[in-house]
Amino acid sequence: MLLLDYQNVLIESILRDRLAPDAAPTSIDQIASDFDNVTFHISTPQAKTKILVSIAVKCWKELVSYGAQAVLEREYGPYIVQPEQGYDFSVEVDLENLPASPEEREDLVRRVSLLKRNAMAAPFEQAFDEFASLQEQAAQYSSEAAPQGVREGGAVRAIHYREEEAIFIKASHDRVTVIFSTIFREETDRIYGKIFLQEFVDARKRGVQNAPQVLFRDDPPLELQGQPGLSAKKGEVGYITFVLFPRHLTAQRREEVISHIQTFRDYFHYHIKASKAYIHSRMRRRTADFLQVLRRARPEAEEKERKTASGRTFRVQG
Amino acid sequence: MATNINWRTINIDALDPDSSTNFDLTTLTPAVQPISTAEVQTLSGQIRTLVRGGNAEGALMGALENAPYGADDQGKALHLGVVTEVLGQIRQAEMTPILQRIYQSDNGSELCDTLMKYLYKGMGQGHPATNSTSRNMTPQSTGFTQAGGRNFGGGEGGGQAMSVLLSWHEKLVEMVGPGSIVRVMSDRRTV
Amino acid sequence: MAPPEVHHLFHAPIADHSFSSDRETLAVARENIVEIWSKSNDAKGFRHLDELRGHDKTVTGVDIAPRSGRIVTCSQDRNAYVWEPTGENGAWKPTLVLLRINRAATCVRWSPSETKFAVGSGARTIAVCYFEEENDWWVSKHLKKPLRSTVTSVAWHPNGVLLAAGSTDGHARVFSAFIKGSDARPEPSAWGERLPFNTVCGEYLNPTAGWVHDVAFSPSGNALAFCAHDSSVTVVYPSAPEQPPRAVVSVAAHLLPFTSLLWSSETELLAAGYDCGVYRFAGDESGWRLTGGLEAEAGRGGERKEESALNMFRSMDLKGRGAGSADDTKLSTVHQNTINSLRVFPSSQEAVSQVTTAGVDGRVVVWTL
Amino acid sequence: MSQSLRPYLACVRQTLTAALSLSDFASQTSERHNVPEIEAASSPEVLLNPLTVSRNQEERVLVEPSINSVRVSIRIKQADEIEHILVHKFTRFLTQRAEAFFILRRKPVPGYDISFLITNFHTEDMLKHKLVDFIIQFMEEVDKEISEMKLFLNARARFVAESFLTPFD
Repeated sequence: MLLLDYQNVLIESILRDRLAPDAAPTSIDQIASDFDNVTFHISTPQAKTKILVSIAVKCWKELVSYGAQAVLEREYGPYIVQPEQGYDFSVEVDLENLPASPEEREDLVRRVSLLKRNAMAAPFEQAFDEFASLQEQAAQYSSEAAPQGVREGGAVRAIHYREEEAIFIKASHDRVTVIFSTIFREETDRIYGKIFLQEFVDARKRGVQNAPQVLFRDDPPLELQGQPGLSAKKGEVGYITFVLFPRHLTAQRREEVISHIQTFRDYFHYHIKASKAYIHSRMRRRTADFLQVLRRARPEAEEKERKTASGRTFRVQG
Repeated sequence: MATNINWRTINIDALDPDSSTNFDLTTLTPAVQPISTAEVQTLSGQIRTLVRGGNAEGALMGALENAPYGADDQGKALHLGVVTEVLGQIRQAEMTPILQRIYQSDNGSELCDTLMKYLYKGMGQGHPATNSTSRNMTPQSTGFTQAGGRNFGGGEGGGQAMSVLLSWHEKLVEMVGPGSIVRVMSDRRTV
Repeated sequence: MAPPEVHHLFHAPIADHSFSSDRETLAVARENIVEIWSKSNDAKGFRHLDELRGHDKTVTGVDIAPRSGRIVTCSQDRNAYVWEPTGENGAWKPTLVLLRINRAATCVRWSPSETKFAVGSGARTIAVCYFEEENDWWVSKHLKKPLRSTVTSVAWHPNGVLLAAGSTDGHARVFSAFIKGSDARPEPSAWGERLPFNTVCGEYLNPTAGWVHDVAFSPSGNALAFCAHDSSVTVVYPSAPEQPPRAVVSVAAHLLPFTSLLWSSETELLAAGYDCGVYRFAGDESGWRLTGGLEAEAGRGGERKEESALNMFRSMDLKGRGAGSADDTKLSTVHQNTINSLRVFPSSQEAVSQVTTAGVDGRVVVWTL
Repeated sequence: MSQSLRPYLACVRQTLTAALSLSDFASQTSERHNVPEIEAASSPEVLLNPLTVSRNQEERVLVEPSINSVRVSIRIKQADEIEHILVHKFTRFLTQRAEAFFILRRKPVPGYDISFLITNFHTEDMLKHKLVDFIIQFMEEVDKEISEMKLFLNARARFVAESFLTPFD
């Protein structure tokens, strides 16, 4: 359970139940939350056999501008329906009209449960494509002679997926840079975060040589110059940069890399929280130990003197 | 102006010359004579000469016998500097024999008490953080780069000097017991 | 030497203790009350007999007058009471003393004549109290100057006129507490010739100015000893009235401070305090030194109790020590905490052969010298 | 135990033992009150000279004795920002439970991480030498605990980082 799942487990389990060969259709009306303020609505508004899955994403408009519609159409084609009121995108699974083979059914379940991942994948896919084209162009020039557009790479794609946090993606001819801006609400989070990030940075030196390069700083990196809405509050915000190299950007690895890097922010904060909880419980235990030691300083008064139920003291006469 | 005075918060004890809060501690040290910093300086010179001449024990004796109780802070600090210098010159193995000779000399018990005062005074030195705000952790501008604000790297600073004083302390207590520590606390003649 | 006789009365500090002259009755100050214990018939130990209730704050001093059997007590509630045995089923009749002090009373002692007593206080005052027949009450006269801080202890000269007092201002002082009409004019001594009330016959600053815990006149009255919070014991030998003393001898001990001291003879002092033991000092005008402790002389007779398995496991949990390891909770001394008072065990003989101590650990111990 | 820790703790032990010679002392300034003089500070002559025991610049103990109470303040070793935050959290955790610890002062003396206030009532109620044991053991354990927590954090951080980055490899 160290790594986070890419799919929404609740959707996955509901669909899997419903799609099981001998499952009797029931009506469903469930709202499920996912990371990053994403909300799902799984319901059967028309018939028990027609399961509608809708998603609301804070940064939907941005995602659309980065080609989300196309990506989702590719993934969900025939299942797409009019978006449900209050949601950004909906798919409908008709239990009476399912693919024939169990493999295909399982694939459908998987696809639908990856709704959030796929919606968020669009800017990554665009950037990866852009990288491929820039790489091709750059191959025609020596590094000095390359036109500015090729040398500097494409525009920064910003996804403001949380209240004050965003992902920025920028393609160059030799890399794709993914920058997470994240908030540390407390001093403790910041310091714990720093410990974790230091290990991300060092991991490449120690065995995970082919991992993306990781950098962190608390002011916006150069790539983000001119981006609107960057918080000026120093100390609270951190910028974590992943540099994806061509080997991460191949067609075969693309899907896995996009899924995985999306989970970074939540993975990172989850482990900060978990560490805090562990440290807290450790302190609690240690405090109990200290109290025990202090208790030893008391002479054994209770042996010689006993209190009756009414609180009166009596002594062994002698 | 008078209307701004909050009468309830005035410490009236402080205004009553007869109140116990106004006990004049200087009356408890009638025998202490004022000593000028220049005199302490002269004394330091003589002690340093003894040290340079290889007579660290004599220097220590001299420094303890002439502890300038009547000096001001500057003079006292000066003398403390000399004492710690002398203490640092003496090898670990020499400490106990020297202490024994001092203890057995005339007035030895008092000289040991004086030494004890200097050991504590020495350990109380050089803690700027006690009266400044350097300990306050403000969110650091450097953030992720490296720790700032508090001088972490220098944490072990002064460790060497303190370990000399702690060694002396250990050997001195073996000889003069906790009584000497009690006297450092209670003696109004401070170094 | 006989081992010390230990009576563990309770788990509470004993601020002060006093034995009756027949050794049958023991009065101890325990929190707000004074408990009266009497020797049990089987000769071993004391049993709780009675309680003197009346003070509403910590009782700080208790003293039984040897001849009359009257008990005087004082407390942080600013009051003192004289308790008289009524003879009827052992009841006690208290009389409030008009101390006229506005801070805690800290210590009390009967004068040798038993017609008056002195109460030290935090009001920088000593109330010398005597009985006024015509009004049928205890009144007091105040010794004030030059006291500058709380009086910690008072001790009477054998002549019943001179009073020594220790104070947190670092001084031990000798006053005249002469009460006209009640006291006979004392013989002139090195302390003074004419002694009207509040004559200051001596004022001695402890070398480090640490507060004075206890004072005591030597049996002859010709020397004064005091112990202070710098672990020192100082003995003063006066020369003549208004003259500097012949000798002032101070011993700085390696131990923790002494809270209480007494003279066992003209050349020997006993002192006890924070080190939880009783120590001997010997000397004269030419010098004093610490000669040893009663504890060591008595040779601690250690009886090791068989430990039940239950106790063993309990102590492993509670005290974190494994089976078989030495009990580090217990100090090697008889008293397990500070000794608050050290007094002569009353006897018909002139020489002091036994002393008693009481401490914070609720123990009263009889030591044979 | 490290070479420099032993004499440091020994010195603290001796100093505390000397300082814990307390008496029951009623206030001279307030009628019918009995308060810790080291906190009230209303009678200069019953306050003793404060003593400092130092191991180095960053580790030291301040002992402030008086006639009926002693304030003991500890500055705990903090080699870096992580240790600082751990010490801060731990001492705050303890102080929030000051009620149960009864000798713990709710607020540390400026310049120190944690303060204890021991009065004559504590030394009467508990064995004096065991109170000293407690402070010493506390000092030992706190250092150990802080470094163990730091080690844990680093180990976890490394594991977390490597687990995340390995799928890219």
